[in-house]
Amino acid sequence: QISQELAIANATELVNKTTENCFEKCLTSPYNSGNENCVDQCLAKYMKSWNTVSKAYIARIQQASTSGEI
Amino acid sequence: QISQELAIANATELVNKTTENCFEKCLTSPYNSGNENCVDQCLAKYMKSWNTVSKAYIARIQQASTSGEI
Amino acid sequence: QISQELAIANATELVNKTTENCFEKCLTSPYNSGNENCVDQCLAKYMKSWNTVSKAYIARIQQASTSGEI
Amino acid sequence: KELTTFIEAENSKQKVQMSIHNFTNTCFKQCVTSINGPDLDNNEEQCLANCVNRFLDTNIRIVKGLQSMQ
Amino acid sequence: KELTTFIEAENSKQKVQMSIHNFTNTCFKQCVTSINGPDLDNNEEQCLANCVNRFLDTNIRIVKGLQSMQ
Amino acid sequence: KELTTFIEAENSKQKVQMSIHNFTNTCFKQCVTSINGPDLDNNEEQCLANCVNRFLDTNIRIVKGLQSMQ
Repeated sequence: QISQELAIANATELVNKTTENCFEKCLTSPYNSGNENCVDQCLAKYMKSWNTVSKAYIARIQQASTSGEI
Repeated sequence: QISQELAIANATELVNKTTENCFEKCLTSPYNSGNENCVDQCLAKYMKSWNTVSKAYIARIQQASTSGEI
Repeated sequence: QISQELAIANATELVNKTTENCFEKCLTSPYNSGNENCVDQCLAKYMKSWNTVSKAYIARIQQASTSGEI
Repeated sequence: KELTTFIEAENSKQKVQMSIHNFTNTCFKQCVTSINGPDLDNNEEQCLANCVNRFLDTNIRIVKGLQSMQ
Repeated sequence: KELTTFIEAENSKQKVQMSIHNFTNTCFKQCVTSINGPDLDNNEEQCLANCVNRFLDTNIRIVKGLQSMQ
Repeated sequence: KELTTFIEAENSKQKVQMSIHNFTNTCFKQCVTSINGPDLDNNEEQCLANCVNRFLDTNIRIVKGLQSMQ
């Protein structure tokens, strides 16, 4: 049950951050019209960025743990 | 008592956000002088914005709930 | 034990804010190279700013408390 | 049982309130660019309502996009 | 009873600490624009102290304004 | 005892997850400047990986700097 709560917290965080970032990149004041195409591409890019960041961070943690840094 | 705690949380959030936004809009580095007139007008505009946003959001929730979207 | 937890919360907050601010001031996209010299100076400036802010805030609290404002 | 219903109702009311705080904060920054009086002009008012609606559109689009990825 | 007093004292100390973290974060961004050594110059120092005082002025003005609306 | 181990493991997994959310948010803003398709180009990909590594370098440098001040 703890794992499930954390999964929900993670999904919520992902939805919030993606919405904020894609709203910022795809829409501009005075917000007369939407841009679904941009939002879809932005979401795809965000998910790929998440993967790239994730790999770089985990590689760094493993390297530090191998070299005895942590 | 729960309702009261939530009311305090809401009031605190309102004070914090208004202070941040009106500080940002009315005062500039190196902050030699204040601008109470601007702060007063900014607060009035912020409260009106809160109402406009509130109405638009609640209209949207009701519409979604009527159309069976949620 | 409460005091200790608060001390940890404070230290964590300080590390996080300093890292964010000094990353922002010292490094720029596309992040090809580091700038340890700038980070060191930025940390020194941040700690001095912390002291200046701290003094100004506490002076203000004391003044308000003396004048019976709070 | 009644207490649970009461707490749930308070919780969802509180979530709506906190969303309104966040939308007002984001949309005020984008739509209210100058403080030249205590009233919102028509453009600002329209921009605020649009901003909420476009933000919610983006949020819904993102959630659907993430669901279709699973 | 003593424990309650102790916890309340710790709480209010902690609130002051967290405010100092927030003020330092906001005012450092606005007042310290370049990192060209480990020391604050006089302008930066003055700007930091002004920034805290103007922020507190704004906060007090907002609270009074909100109270008068009720 | 097993429960404690489980909770600790979940906690540290959760911290890594939340760090990835924060890094993605920060580095996406800095490295992905235009949305012109669903894929990251090589420059963006490289910038994202660099960004994580420079942020961690800065974090480590700051922690060491703070420790040496004590």
